[in-house]
Amino acid sequence: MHKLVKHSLALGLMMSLPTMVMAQNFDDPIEFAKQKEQLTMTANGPANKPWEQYIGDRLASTQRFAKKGGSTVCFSNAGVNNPWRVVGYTDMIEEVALHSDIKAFIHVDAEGSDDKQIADINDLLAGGNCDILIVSPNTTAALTPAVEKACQQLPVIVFDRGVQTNCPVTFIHPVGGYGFGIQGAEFVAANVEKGSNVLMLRILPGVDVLETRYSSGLRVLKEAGLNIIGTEFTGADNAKTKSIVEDYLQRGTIDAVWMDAGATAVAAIEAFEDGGYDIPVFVGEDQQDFLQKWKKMDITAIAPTYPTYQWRTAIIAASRILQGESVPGPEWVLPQASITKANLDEFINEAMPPLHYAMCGCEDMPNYPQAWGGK
Amino acid sequence: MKQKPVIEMQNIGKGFPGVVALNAVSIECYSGEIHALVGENGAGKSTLIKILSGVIQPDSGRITLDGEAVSFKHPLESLNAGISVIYQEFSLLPDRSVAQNIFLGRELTHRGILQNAQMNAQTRKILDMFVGGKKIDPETPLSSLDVASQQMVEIAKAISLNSKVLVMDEPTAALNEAECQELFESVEMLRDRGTAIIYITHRMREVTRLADKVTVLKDGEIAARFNSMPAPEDIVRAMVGRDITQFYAPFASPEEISQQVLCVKGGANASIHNINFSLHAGEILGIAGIQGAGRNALAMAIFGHIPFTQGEVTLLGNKVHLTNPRQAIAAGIGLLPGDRKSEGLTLKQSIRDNAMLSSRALAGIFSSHKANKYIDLAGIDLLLDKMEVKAPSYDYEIQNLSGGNQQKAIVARALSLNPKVLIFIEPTRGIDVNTKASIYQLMRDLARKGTGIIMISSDLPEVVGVSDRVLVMHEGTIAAEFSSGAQEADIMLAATGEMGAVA
Amino acid sequence: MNSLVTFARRYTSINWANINPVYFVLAALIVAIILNNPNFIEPTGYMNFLKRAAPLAILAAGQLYVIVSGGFDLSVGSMITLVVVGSSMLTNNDPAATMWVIPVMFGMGALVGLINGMVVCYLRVPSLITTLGMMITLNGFAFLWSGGAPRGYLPDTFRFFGRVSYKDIPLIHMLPVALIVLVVVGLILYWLMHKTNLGRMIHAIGDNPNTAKLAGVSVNQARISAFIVSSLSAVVAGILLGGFAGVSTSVGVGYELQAITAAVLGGAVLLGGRGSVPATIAGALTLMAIFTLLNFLGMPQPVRQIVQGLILIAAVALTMRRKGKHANS
Amino acid sequence: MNTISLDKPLIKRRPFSFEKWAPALLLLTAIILYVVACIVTGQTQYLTLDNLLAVVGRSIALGITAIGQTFAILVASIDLSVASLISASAVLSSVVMNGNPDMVVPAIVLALILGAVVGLLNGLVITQLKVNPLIATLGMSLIIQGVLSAFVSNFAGSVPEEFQFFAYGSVFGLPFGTVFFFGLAFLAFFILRYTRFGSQIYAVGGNPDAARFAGISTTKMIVSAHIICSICAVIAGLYLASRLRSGAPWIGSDGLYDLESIAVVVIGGTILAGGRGGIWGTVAGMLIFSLVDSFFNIIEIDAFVKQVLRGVIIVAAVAFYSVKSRRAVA
Repeated sequence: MHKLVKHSLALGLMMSLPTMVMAQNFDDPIEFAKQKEQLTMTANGPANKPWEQYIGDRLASTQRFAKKGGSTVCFSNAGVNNPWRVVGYTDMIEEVALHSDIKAFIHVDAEGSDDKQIADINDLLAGGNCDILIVSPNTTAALTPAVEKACQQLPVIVFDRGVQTNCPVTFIHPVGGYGFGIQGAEFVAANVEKGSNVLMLRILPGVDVLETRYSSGLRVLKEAGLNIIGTEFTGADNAKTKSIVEDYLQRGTIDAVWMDAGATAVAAIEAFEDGGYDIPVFVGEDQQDFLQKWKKMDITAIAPTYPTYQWRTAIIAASRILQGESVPGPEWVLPQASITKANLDEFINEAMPPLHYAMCGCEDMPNYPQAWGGK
Repeated sequence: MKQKPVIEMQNIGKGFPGVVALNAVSIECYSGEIHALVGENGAGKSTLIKILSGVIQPDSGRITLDGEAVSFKHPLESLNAGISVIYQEFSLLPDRSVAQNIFLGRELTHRGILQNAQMNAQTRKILDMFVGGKKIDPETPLSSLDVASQQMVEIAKAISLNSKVLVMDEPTAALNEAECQELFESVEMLRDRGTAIIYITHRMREVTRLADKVTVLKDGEIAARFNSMPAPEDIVRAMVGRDITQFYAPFASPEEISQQVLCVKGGANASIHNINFSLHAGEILGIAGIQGAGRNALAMAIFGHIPFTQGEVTLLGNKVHLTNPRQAIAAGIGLLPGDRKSEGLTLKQSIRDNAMLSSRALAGIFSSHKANKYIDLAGIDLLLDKMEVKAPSYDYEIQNLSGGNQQKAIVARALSLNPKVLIFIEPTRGIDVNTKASIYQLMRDLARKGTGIIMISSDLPEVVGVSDRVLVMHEGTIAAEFSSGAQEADIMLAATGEMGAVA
Repeated sequence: MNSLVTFARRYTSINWANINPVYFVLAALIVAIILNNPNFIEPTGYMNFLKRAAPLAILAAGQLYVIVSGGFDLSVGSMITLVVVGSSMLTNNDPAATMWVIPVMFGMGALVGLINGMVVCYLRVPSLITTLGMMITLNGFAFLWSGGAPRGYLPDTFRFFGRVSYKDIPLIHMLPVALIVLVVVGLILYWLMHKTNLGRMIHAIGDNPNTAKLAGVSVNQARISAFIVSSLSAVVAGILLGGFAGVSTSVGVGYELQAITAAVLGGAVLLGGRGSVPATIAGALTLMAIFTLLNFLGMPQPVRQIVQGLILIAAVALTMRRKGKHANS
Repeated sequence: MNTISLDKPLIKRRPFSFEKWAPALLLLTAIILYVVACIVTGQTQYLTLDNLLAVVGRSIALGITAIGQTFAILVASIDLSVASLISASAVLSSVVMNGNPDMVVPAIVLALILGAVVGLLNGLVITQLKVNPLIATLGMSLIIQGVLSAFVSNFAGSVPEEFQFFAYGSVFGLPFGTVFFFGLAFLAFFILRYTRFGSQIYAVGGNPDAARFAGISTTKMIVSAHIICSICAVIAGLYLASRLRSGAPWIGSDGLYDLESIAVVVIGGTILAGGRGGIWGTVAGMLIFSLVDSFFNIIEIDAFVKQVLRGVIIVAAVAFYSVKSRRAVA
């Protein structure tokens, strides 16, 4: 029951009234420009290990957190309620196994509820076992007080979504949503003629990392003089995605499909396939099913990524901090590469599950591919 | 001392579609007086009381309370005017305490806060007025009390309301002897406090014990008025006097009664004990008794709904142990429940669906609803035709039918399985006179064809008029047996436990 | 349709007031859709509509069994998720596996329905709570089984039912397999509900369980059967939805309430005793038609939600009014 | 004239009322489970007072909602609109406050008015249009959620520091939220136990006909119960706005407050048919939920297993009462 409400809610159009003050601005030209630049910057660190790389050169000193002997790393997780988080969490578990200095890893799962995550963090602090706390916040604003409270007791690492405080030792994230939006939209603009019809498919409104993808994507597409025939929310629902595309096909032609996330990309492609249409230019993501479909049908496509390897980085940072080594901070910006026709084959692995995120940086890990559900 | 009656109903008339329920009925009651209202089922007692309490409105006539004309549109208005009615189905809340029930809707408060202590104390005081009230704790939930105590709570409620008029509808129906005595004392106590009491009962003994005046209702009219206590026989004659011969079918001749179809030996469960009787093909066996005597429990035990826990049952020569109605039906027993609405009908379904319910239930679940090994749609239509069920179509929802036609559909349901034993519980309750006669005829016809019939009825004339043999139950067991032609008065005496078993 | 036939038999002339209003509403909506989007008249238009509505229509027809028996089944949405995720785990993209995976799914559905029914009948837990618990449990189980993300693909043999349309058919041009499934399952559910004893027993226990028991109906058997039918219909809906759009862990969410809404639109009486399979299917089509129309009108999602809320209340309020009139006449 | 309803055997209740003590027994089981888990895993630090308070504090919003839901269920109704209303209340208050301490009171007043209106509408649709409460409140939920998402799609507005006292402040060394919750529970208990209004709530749920005969307006009571239920949901929304510093349109539905509040009430021994139950059972139900959650965290159970178990626990807890009852179920 909650899901109906949640998902229909998720699909609700954003019609923020001018009088209403949004907690965050999702169309920030400064941030847009910054991320656009970061996409082209060369990252520091080992090139074959992007999860250890960082853009920029600010480091945070961590000597005061140095600890002798085995440590206990605690992790408050917003949830493992989507495939991206499942792959990331697996990355994390496997990374923990590589660190002999981490003697215990305590994981609490908030199942997608802010309220619960606040309680979870309180529980972890009260338990007193943690040497360091990793937080992957469910939402930015809501978790800020809890993170602030935690900062007073122990070193904190935040990754994926941020918080509105600078107290964590570092905030790990890839370039970001603007970058993601730019990568896809620029590809579309380069591959269709001016005035072509573009359908924009979004998962749901309100999530910051998705809102920024959309705002930057829209900006780039409009600047390229393309015709946006519609923007629809799919709720990450395959059936709904396919229906939406079928409806648009009934009414006119589609020259390109831009998506803010690729989980339902294959369903969108199938709408063209089943209706007997040519597959247009596609922006997907690094899910295996999309990559394989792309190759099989030889689509003109690109897969921007929001790399799951950042989950590894969080553990690496925790380990370094507890050993007193400095880490990039207060922000650790990871590189965010796209998958293109040129490097597509490197990422395809048919042994992996459909919604495995190819940019997992996990291929060299000991339990690959079984731990990720591969064969 | 008694110049004006507290309550006076004059020339009350009330008709329902096709029936005159009340015709120019007058009754009055003075302060400090118990006025007994007696009559058979369907005589119009309950209609009269419903009019008095404002549940329904009369077509004609007037009601005066303390000399002023009143007209109640809602039970609440009569309650506020000082008239309390204690119905057989209590209007109490099982999960609330005694005190909470007594003060329901007019709780004592002080600055908005419930005065629980005060209410409990007042309840205590009221309950202490009765011999039987002393053992009741005002704070216990009602559901933990026995029926007699619940009855007491109803009376206490009336007292706490300071009602000028109290109407009691067969208050002893579910009480045992000792409890009855306590109740009588309570009622007398109330009378002595100046309450005008209208007391409805079947039982002559209660009338003679309590009443100052007696009104006998019959077929919606006053059959007799006694301003002083008459001989019980006079009351009974006024109640019963009617031409019975045309109404009931003739009894079975000895040849028509053949082999035994059902025999219960030493049957018992939580509500009944020491049940021994047999039923023969071709006979109608009436079971009489007052409420709570175990008649219904006996029917439900035979039918397997609340099974016997002891004793043995022989059906058609075979020992059986029936633990649910389904088995009983399959074994050849049919039942007409006493409460049509809550036990007999599926109101939103069609007449056919209701009539075919049992035959379908016993047939395979995937087989067609149109026909099964017992009967098919044509067959059920024929059966319904034969019983003269009046409806625009048998696809009609049964809730739109009259009680008599509904009852016929339920009879058809039982008959469709050709039962060897048929149990009728209150077969004519709430049914008009003409339909009654046809149901009696139907029962006799069935018996002639070799069915053994048990009829449980609270309607004594019916028991006497229909049964070839009468068993009388009292306090959970069979107290007496009569052959056809028994006197109602004798049966009544046996039912109230005032007569030893008579062969 | 059934009511039409019976009424025709009952009265020589059709009594318009007695035809379930859902059919008029559906017809009006379809006219409105066509006016807004003439393409709808093309086979691809209405056939795609029917293809998409098929899972909900089947699910609602199954849900109707539980509603008529006097309960609710909130677990069907999670059941769909479990079927899709479970099938992808078991088939693992092996086309031959479909042959045995589908029966396994039906077995699982029957088991879930059996458990729902037995908990309600024997532990006497209200169906609302029982199926709520089952909804949470099945959802957890689907995630547990897959580890949170789909682990395999559904082979084309499995997806055949929900995805494929037969093309180049005279007159109608195309015929989705899902529509064939809808017709077949719809007929089976119609037959079972309106032409067999089981259907009558389910009506009887929803109408008055006391009467039913005293009339010899095995109440528990009928009630458990209703839950099993509902779960099995969820399996069919799951197969169609998985076939239509492929694996995901969010497939099926919210379907339980849409199914109940569809049944209510079709005039089913909550808490039991009355309901029609054809009218429920019409109710499901009506719900989908409303969504489609709002889409064509460019109404944003919030409006859709508000409209859904309003029609839900209005449908029940109208049913109550009609019932009230009946009782008075 | 006669009825056979009294002819059935009477089940006399024992002095020890199982149903009365069942919530306490369930709570005790949950406590034992929690304590044993702490001891077995050697994490006895979870048994300190602070920690136990934290356990209680886990589900304050759920508890507040459930208190309101108790009123709705006691009158034999139910309210599925609480989750959307929680979101609406959180968003409304946070937007109105918008970080300005002067707007705290107007925001609270506005939110409470919203609650009263929603409750009134729910009650009127149920009593006047005779719509099944489940459908009426589900429809209302969709409408609220639709209106809400027409205006906002993310966290909107913010609450000032002062208002965060609700969730983060403390009085007498105890968290204010917890104190407030028990205060509210006590108030609700008081209303149900010691006022005429409370008495009549039970009467309407237990036997509407008897209530009507006693001159109680069932319409008024059902509407009132729904207003109380909605106002509690609004308070829960205010609490969440305070705790999350802002309101978002998904916090109510994400927190599953509609179905979980019903589950809490039912586990607390209030029966869905109405007329029986009480607030302390609901408080016990809420504590059971908190303890089970904490228990899962302590034994570090997998999130998906947790979900499976939660479903089973809800059904098992309700079965604990219902298996003995002879009431008809469906």
